Amino acid sequence: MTGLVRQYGTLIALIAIVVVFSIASPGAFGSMSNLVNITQQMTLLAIVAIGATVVMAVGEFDLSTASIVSFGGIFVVYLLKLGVPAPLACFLVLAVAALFGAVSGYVVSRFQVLSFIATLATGTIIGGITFWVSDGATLLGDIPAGFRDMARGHMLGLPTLTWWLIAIALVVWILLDKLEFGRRLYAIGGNREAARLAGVRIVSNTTAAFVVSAVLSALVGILLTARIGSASPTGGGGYLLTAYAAVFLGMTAFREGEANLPGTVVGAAIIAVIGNGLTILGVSTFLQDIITGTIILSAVLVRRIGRGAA
Amino acid sequence: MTGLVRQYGTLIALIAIVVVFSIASPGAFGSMSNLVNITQQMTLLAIVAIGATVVMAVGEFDLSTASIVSFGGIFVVYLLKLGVPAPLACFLVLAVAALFGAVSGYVVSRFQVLSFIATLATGTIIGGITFWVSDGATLLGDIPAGFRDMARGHMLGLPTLTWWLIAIALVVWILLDKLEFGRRLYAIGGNREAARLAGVRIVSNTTAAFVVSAVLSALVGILLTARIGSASPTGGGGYLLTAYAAVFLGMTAFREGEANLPGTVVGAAIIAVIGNGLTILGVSTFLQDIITGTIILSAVLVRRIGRGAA
Amino acid sequence: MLLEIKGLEKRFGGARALAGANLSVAAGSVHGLIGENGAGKSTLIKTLSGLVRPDAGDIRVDGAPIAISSVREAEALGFRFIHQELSLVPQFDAVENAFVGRAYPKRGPFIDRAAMRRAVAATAAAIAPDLPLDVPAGRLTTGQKQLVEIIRALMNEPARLVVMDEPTASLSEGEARRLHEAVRALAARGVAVIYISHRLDEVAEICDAFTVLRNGATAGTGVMQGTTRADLVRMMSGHEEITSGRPSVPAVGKPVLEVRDLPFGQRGNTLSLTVGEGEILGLYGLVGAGRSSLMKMIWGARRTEGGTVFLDGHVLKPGDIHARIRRGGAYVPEDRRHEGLVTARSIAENVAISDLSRVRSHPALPVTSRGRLAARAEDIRTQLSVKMGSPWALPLTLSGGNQQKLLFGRWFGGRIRLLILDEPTRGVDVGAKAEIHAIVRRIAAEGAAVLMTTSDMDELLALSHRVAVFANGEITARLEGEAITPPRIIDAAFHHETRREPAA
Amino acid sequence: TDITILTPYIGSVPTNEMAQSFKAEGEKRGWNVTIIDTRSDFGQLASRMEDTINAKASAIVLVSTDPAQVEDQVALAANAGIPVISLDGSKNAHVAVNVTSNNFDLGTQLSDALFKALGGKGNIVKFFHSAHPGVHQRELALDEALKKNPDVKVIADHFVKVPGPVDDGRIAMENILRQHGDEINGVWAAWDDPGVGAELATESEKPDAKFIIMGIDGSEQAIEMIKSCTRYKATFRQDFPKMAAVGAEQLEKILGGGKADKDELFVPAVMITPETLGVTCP
Ligand SMILES: Nc1ncnc2c1ncn2[C@@H]1O[C@H](COP(=O)(O)OP(=O)(O)OP(=O)(O)O)[C@@H](O)[C@H]1O
Ligand SMILES: Nc1ncnc2c1ncn2[C@@H]1O[C@H](COP(=O)(O)OP(=O)(O)OP(=O)(O)O)[C@@H](O)[C@H]1O
Ligand SMILES: [Mg+2]
Ligand SMILES: [Mg+2]
Repeated sequence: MTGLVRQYGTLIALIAIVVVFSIASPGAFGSMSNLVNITQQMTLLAIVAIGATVVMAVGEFDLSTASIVSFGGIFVVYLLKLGVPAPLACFLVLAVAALFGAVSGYVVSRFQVLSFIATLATGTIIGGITFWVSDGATLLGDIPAGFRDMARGHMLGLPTLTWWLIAIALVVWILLDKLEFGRRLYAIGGNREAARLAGVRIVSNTTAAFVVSAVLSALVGILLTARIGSASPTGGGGYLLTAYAAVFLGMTAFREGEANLPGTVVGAAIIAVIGNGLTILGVSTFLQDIITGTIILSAVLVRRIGRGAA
Repeated sequence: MTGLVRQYGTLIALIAIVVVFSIASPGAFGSMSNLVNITQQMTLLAIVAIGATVVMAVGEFDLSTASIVSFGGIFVVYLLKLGVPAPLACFLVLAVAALFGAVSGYVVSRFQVLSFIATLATGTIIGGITFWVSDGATLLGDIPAGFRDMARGHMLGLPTLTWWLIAIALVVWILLDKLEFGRRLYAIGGNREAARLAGVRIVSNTTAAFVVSAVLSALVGILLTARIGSASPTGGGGYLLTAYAAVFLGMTAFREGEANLPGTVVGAAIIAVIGNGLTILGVSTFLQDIITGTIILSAVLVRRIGRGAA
Repeated sequence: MLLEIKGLEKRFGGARALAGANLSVAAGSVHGLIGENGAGKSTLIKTLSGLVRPDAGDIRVDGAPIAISSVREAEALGFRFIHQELSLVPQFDAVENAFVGRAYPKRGPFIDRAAMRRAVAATAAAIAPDLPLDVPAGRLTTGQKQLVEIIRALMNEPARLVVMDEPTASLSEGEARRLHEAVRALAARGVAVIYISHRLDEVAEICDAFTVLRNGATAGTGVMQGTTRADLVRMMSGHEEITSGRPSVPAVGKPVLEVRDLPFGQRGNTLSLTVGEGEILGLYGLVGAGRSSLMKMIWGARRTEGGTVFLDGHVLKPGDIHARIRRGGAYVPEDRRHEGLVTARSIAENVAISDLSRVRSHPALPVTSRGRLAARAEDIRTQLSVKMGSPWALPLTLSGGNQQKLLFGRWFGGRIRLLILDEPTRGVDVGAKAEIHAIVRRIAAEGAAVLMTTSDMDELLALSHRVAVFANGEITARLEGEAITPPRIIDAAFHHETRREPAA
Repeated sequence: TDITILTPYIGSVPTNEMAQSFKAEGEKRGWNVTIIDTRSDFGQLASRMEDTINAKASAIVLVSTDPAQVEDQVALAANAGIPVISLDGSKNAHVAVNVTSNNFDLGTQLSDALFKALGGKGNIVKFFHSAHPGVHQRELALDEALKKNPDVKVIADHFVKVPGPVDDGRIAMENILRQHGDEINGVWAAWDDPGVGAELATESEKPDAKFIIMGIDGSEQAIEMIKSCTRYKATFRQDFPKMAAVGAEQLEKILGGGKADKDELFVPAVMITPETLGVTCP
């Protein structure tokens, strides 16, 4: 029993949270349609967090993530307003984001600058570019319905956004757990020097990880815009800490100390479920914060049950 | 020459930035009164960053820092409004903050929870408490002039705030570099296992580091309130990333890879000087971001001149 | 008796680390504690330092039973430890490392750095006069780190018991000799010393008594006098020692590795060397002489300011480790914890990481197959007789010698043209050492050039066809055939004007 | 003439519109106008204000900020002879003039209009953000109005998180709909962003829901929704260009050596409904 709690503590925490909320509000929270809806609400956060997972697999941070989300939203609307067709606009946004990611990754790995400060700097630059493109204003209007459908409606009974999450989680899971690329990333993250001496190319692999993260962040910017029909130059600001919270929750969930895809998805789900459940129960914002913090703390502490002291 | 650049790169960067701004705007930027004023402007950021330095010395993060700044500001106004005398109010705020810090530090060190997620959780809880105390609103009015003088006016030719910075930097410098306590913190941060094998008490020392950080953050909340005469429940939000940016800049400044007090002060000064100089030159916000990011990136890269590849 | 341990038992999950270990140590004696890798030596020591709490058994100090529950308690009893895994704070220099967890000399409330330095320098003068005291530990060589640990344990207040867990694993003759003198001096002052080592000759030389552990239990104990090396080996392993003897001189083939005019050392000299097919070139030198640096330069892991390295006639680009691997290069680093193993990943992944294309599920797809990963690990297990559980276990659950074999296993399966070995048997027991030697010989016999560094004189003599001796970044002797004798090697190792103390 | 616009909230639609309009007005007059934003950070706002004073700007324009939140720096500017005007702020001893739509009035207008449309009784959902003093005033006005209309009840409320208010409002509304779906009669949005989010949530989660949504700001997206006969029935558009124009006019007078007309000038808000937009909804 304690073994089980240790191994899957955070997953158990998620299930426990769902059960408690379902009992507290069987009709509203526990309904199938709400549970499905939570998967939609968690999608954007989860995708940013999945990007962060890839970067954390190589043992780095990417703080430019939030800026790139904002950039993605603003730039796609900017291009759409210029009359660029939606698919091309999306492609261009992702391409520029890939470039941003490549710069961050190269600086971090080639010159061994601490990723925390390097990506804070690149993030600030990207934020400036975003403000410049948008003139600091929220951009809206002229967004074709076809574009907006990317994040609206349902397919085969599930919300379109949920499909995005499923697809991306699957792709990145293959990337990290099945492909050689993933093994290399984890080797670098586990022991950079050992990986290097064993012939793993540090610069190109680290750079690639940052590119993946940047592209996913920009995609979230695009999807967010499609979802809400407008783009704000600070729209991504809320994702940074929450996304990393999801990754760190996930690190305690499965493989101890290693960012991993299933864990991140569980982490994002915990955050989404808490927000959803507490709002449905009509808990006031102040109390929501206190409860959220307490639940997260308990979720990471549960693994420590029966563990030795420091 | 390259040796010098490597050793003091970031300090040289600071000097270079000051020189460039002084040439660009000799009257306004370069004036003694402006340079003195920068020391005042950097104070709050620097004190938060100094707290972060202490926590990073033990190799941890404290993300509750921003919440504690907000809490400090709100709680002191709340107490003042209740008619509590200013000195007692300040003491109570710092005492409660110390308690918050102790909880974070204990959870992190005793249960070996990743500090990133643990302090994100405690920070969220503290944020909730702050909202609850303030009812979510900005608090202003009824702040006694005596209290406000803590952060206003001059003493012996320097702004009062600057004296705060000098005093705290001195105290923490002694703490980290002259006392046994500091050696223990760095030992834990440098190699936790080695420190444990050598009999250093991990839990109590780590907890103490978090307490110092929390108290300094709350002090900043108080000083910020005294400086601007109001307190907002989200008033500390801006300090988190910037403070860590200062610490990380400082880590590249002096002792490689180690958070250190002089470095943090230089880091905070760089950030403050850039903000001040660009505003005086009338550079718009968008461009400011781009320039700020570029300068920070250059400041950390300058140390890498002539260094080996990855 | 100063220390008496009886019937000590300890389990880690399913693994039995100690199963009734006994040990008695008298004041003023040097007590050798020996046993194969995984016998439980370090675990026994950790029960004394309060890091491990035994499940059963009792520990008596001066006849009184005692429970040690923390490092501080152990220190208060006058116990000092040099643990097997180097544990220094990387940013701290030798002086600061020596004082971690200790009482600092103070001036008023402030720590007194000058006094700290004086205290350390006094101890260092006897043990390691050449050790730089102001370089952060992170930049020291493995051997230098080891010296810092030793200084830390010997420094300052009077100890009653000093425990040394493989203090000489990466020290060469000169340093080891100074340590031996220090150990004798301690014993003469009435201090008890527990000395753990896999270098049995060393144990025979300096210990008064010994205890042998086998599978967690005491398999024998006695006085050193009259006990032979063969006796010790029999007690440790249950069978006779397999001696490897001197190498036969190979038919040296065409040159495989050629290093030309590589700038080396502080004084601007350059270095050239050649290793041919089937040849083993051994490098010897004192701690910090620059052997590891040279190997890293050849491997492309450290910057060079010029010079050329050829492998089978092809110029190797500096920094391109991948290209060396493609051309049949292989490298076993010195520090398996920090440079060798990715400790957070499974054994299977650790042995596959240098060439993942070998474990593809389909040759054309960059998809790693779990089945093939496991198969490769199993293959290596049988080829190298690695004692391990599942291929998916983490490498740190293995004992030191088996971890070391994994690093060899990494290169198996491909054609090895150049094998670079930096301390290939550090911390490895005699049995496993012989196995590793056999592996190295086999690889050489298959036509690879082997470049090896070792601090262990016996190993150097056992394996090398030729020997190059380093002193302060220069080759001071190149020896071949009959000329390879310990006196000549040691003489060359100390042959340098900047060395303050000639060989004793 | 160097004019500096200072604000902590440039990312918000109205603030941005005001700042940009003022910039345009200023440039018409040949002023050199710089916009400085401090990302919701008042400590930094104080610093940037000091810098501007040090740089001897000709005037300072505070947008969407209560000057009391940077009291000392405003006084510092006044002492340095640099005039400060405030747009969408509050009046203050050291501020020459505050040009605004009274936030409390806006809140009252919004509450009255919403309650009237509900026939004086019903259940409403409230979206608020009390950390912003102006927005907080609207909330206080709602509290007043609720006192006068005991039959209107707030059955759910949500503190909107910034940045990202639209999506935050949307997610909150999706969740509120689960619990209170059939009981909701109206949505009171302290500004348009969360109102837009609420409408988006309802469109996808409960397209047949009949309640109405009202907000403040007249953001483009809200107006678009009003025009397309959604649940969004009204927004109160503060006339930001007008505020900026009045502000610029007053500043011109002051810079010319004169004085502002009054210490506070109100620019009335305009109610935008389907009717004012010329559409008739079924
Ligand atoms: N923390 C631990 N968790 C699980 N197993 C352990 C742990 N520490 C030691 N062991 C196991 O206990 C046994 C004894 O290990 P120990 O380190 O004491 O051996 P040793 O005699 O010091 O070997 P070596 O000569 O290789 O250093 C080994 O099988 C080892 O795998
Ligand atoms: N990472 C490093 N940075 C700076 N100096 C280093 C570094 N590694 C080694 N050195 C220095 O270079 C010199 C040679 O080191 P090297 O590791 O090659 O010695 P070695 O002969 O292998 O010694 P050992 O037997 O202790 O392993 C030493 O004086 C050491 O202090
Ligand atoms: Mg051992
Ligand atoms: Mg070496």
